[in-house]
Amino acid sequence: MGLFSSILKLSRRRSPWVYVLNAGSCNGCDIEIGSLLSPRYDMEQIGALRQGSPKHADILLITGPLTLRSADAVRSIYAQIPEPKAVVAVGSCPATGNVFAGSPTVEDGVLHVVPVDVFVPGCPPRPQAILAGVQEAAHLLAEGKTGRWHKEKHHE
Amino acid sequence: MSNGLIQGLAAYFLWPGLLAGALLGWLYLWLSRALIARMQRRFGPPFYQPFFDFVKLLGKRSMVPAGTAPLLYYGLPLAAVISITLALAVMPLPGGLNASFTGDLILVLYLMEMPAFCDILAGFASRSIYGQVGSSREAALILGYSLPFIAAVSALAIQADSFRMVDVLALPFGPVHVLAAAAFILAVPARLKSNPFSIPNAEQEIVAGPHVEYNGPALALFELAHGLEFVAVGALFSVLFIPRLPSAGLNLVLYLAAGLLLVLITSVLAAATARLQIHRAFRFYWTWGALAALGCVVLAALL
Amino acid sequence: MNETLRIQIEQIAGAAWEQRSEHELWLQAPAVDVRAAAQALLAAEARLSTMTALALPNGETEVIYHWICGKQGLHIKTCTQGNHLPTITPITAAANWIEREIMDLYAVVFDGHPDPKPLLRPSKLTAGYYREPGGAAGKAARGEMV
Amino acid sequence: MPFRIPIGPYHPALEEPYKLSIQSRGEIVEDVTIEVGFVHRGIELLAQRRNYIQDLVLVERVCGICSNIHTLTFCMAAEEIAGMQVPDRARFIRTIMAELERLHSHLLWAGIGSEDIGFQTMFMEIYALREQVMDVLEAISGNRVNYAMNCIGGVNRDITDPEGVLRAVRSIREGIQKTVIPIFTQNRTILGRTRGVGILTRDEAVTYGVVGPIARASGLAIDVRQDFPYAAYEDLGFQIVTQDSCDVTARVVVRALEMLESCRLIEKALLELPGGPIRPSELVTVVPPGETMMRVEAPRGEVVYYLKSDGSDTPARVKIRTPSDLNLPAIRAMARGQALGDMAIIQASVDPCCSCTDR
Repeated sequence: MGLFSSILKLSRRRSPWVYVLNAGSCNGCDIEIGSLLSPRYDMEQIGALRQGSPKHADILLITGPLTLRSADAVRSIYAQIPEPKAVVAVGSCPATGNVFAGSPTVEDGVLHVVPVDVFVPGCPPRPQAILAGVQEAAHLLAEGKTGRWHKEKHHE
Repeated sequence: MSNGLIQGLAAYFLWPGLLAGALLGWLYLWLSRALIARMQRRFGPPFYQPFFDFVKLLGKRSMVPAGTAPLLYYGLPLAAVISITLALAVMPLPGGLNASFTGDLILVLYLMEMPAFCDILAGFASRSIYGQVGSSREAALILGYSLPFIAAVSALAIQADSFRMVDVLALPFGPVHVLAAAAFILAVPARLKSNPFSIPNAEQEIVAGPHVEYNGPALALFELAHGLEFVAVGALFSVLFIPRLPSAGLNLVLYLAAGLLLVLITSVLAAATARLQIHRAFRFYWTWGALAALGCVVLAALL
Repeated sequence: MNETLRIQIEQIAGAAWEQRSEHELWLQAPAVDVRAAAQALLAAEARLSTMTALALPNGETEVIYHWICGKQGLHIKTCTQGNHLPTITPITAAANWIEREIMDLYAVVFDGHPDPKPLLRPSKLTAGYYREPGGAAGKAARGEMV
Repeated sequence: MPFRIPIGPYHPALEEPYKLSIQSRGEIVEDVTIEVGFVHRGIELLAQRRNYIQDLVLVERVCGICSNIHTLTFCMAAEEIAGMQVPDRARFIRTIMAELERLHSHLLWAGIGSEDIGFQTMFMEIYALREQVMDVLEAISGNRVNYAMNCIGGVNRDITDPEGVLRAVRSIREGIQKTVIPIFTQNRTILGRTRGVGILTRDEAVTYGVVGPIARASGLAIDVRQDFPYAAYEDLGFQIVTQDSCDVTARVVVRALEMLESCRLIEKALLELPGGPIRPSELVTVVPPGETMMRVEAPRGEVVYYLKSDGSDTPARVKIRTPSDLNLPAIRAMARGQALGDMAIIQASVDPCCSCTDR
């Protein structure tokens, strides 16, 4: 079992399949995630694939400030990803609300809805930064350290 | 007695069955992805990628979708892997079992069709509308590509006057081989659901098609079955169309070369095309596929 | 834009055009029959560009119908009666979403709209959440620094 | 047997969340209903709580794809109320930025369109070309997305190296001529997927009031750059592109040819770039009382801003009407009677932008 678990650890780090969820983004972050597929950034090099179904994914990329109408979808899609899973908040919006903070149609931040493992700040962040965020999340997956914000909140 | 059993188990689990098939399947899957990436001026995934994807999926906690019987959910991908491995094990490959019997060719054809049937059932069992549309598309596609595929195999069987693979293998190379090989290759991209026939799993239309509700270990088994299908198609191609040489080593090289050739053809085609609509794919197989089928069967009957 | 159409709309609106720039005509017409105006404009191959709603201090809503006729922009300003206006969606499909949006954001009711479902409004909010005065006066009303 | 297939709000064919409920019989689409509002952030409301400088940052984030157009229209509306003249050099730089943005947006669309018909290699080819446009935008503005170029009365940054930009744009034009145009107008698999698909007749286009490339692909010669010229379009001589076949092919061809026109406009603007200042010497923070309506041609069609000022530093009302607001409902007219497998490319041919529509 020791051998299998160490191979499993390596596999989790080398095979991050992502699902991208636009939770009210202006598209800025989404087109930079789209650029990751292009030959210049080619995220398949690190084994990353963009999946169409959350059931096939390991990492949830969330963009946008979480509009009221998308919050339930975020919860449901997060629940559909099989364990172990990680969440990467791409851009400043999910972290702080960015310029949309204070709007009546926007939630107060993504952490109220799902546990975030990696924040990638920027408006929008550069593709390299997003890729680094995905790699960090894959590393946390391999180490079994995802969902820590959530767990800390529950221990309080 | 037990010697035969050990040989059988070895053929099933080691060579040319599960272990060798899985390793070769991963190699082919990687090669296909890497070739497509290179044609798109990308690097593509590292060599070990399909293996790591498989292990990672095995290590995920699976969620059986509500309304699907767990037996069906795990049974279908397992059945796909078991049957395609059996097809590999009974093929007269260099270093294989070579336990030839009458009608083994027909058995292989049925066994190779199993993963597709399991896919279709999985799609319908998933109770997802995407899965159901994917399944009905796959069923329609089978009706299309089976025509040239079965005709290619039958043409050689007619010529050999036998449905034993060793008899077909012993046929002297002739014009029927050329035409039948063409019909066979015509059917390969659709069999492997690669572009332009990636219709049942068209991501932009129906997400992941029949596999949409599958996750974790069950999805890993389906992916493994897909890799094994790649290998089985290559193996059958080498059995049918590559003449055997006296040296076992050379035969082995030829067997691998046949598989690589099919990977190359499907990858180039996949990189150069857009996805067809299902009715166009169907029409393609019922015109060009039918012509090739008719051609090789008539030629085989005449010669 | 032809002269007869201009006069026709003026008659429907009971007001005269005001020229803001070479291409833009504005009309202050609180009592305009928006349906008759829409029919006349559509007959002249004008298209509805959009509608703007503004909350008025008296609780009513100012609605501006922005039309384009060739190279001429036509802006007809009207006012709701008890926050009601007749719909023009059956006359031009382009008004469908625009009217639904104003219903969500400003709680104006477009009488006779064929499909008055919320367009943008999340179910947690009640209609009219944009009815907040803007500008310097709005800041004072919101209790912010002017 | 009729059944309903939902596409979205979160689906791989959709760049953004919105929901198409397709009612279909077998593989034939009978009707669709469209739901939006998933990206509704209340920008108009926020804009009338904040001052003009803050609003520039806010409206830039109406849409990450056509961000520059939104600040441009907002600034032009404020300038019109204030009766300000924009320096010539700023007008030209604004035109160059607007056309570069159109190039990047159309290439983005072409990439997603290729992906939607399963042509991954074409997607890669186009995205590689698009990176060159992003490089130019970054060289001029310092950013890949959200350029922060416009201010009330002019532009924030100068083009310091027009020759370098000119060289880059020429190489992009060659790329478009060599790969994008031949593939989209001659490739058999692409034509097979687009010709005669998703028809929007001229009459339907008028009824739905569609704008931009969708209208021009249905034979309507409407383009703000021609009908209400702004920035430097009158100086540069704009040529409208239209097609009459009303199908997805027409929309593809209109966008492909528009990219060439954009390249031509950028090249001419760079060659004729006038000297002088790029913005007024003092920052404009207050706009005199008044109201106006401003139109600008975004990549997806006409963007309309209504701006009302009460003479303070905060606008009294900002109304934003984006092209997708009118184009999205027209998907319904295009979808009826089409094959289910074509729905992805039909909806993509509209180039729907939900962050614009919902705001």
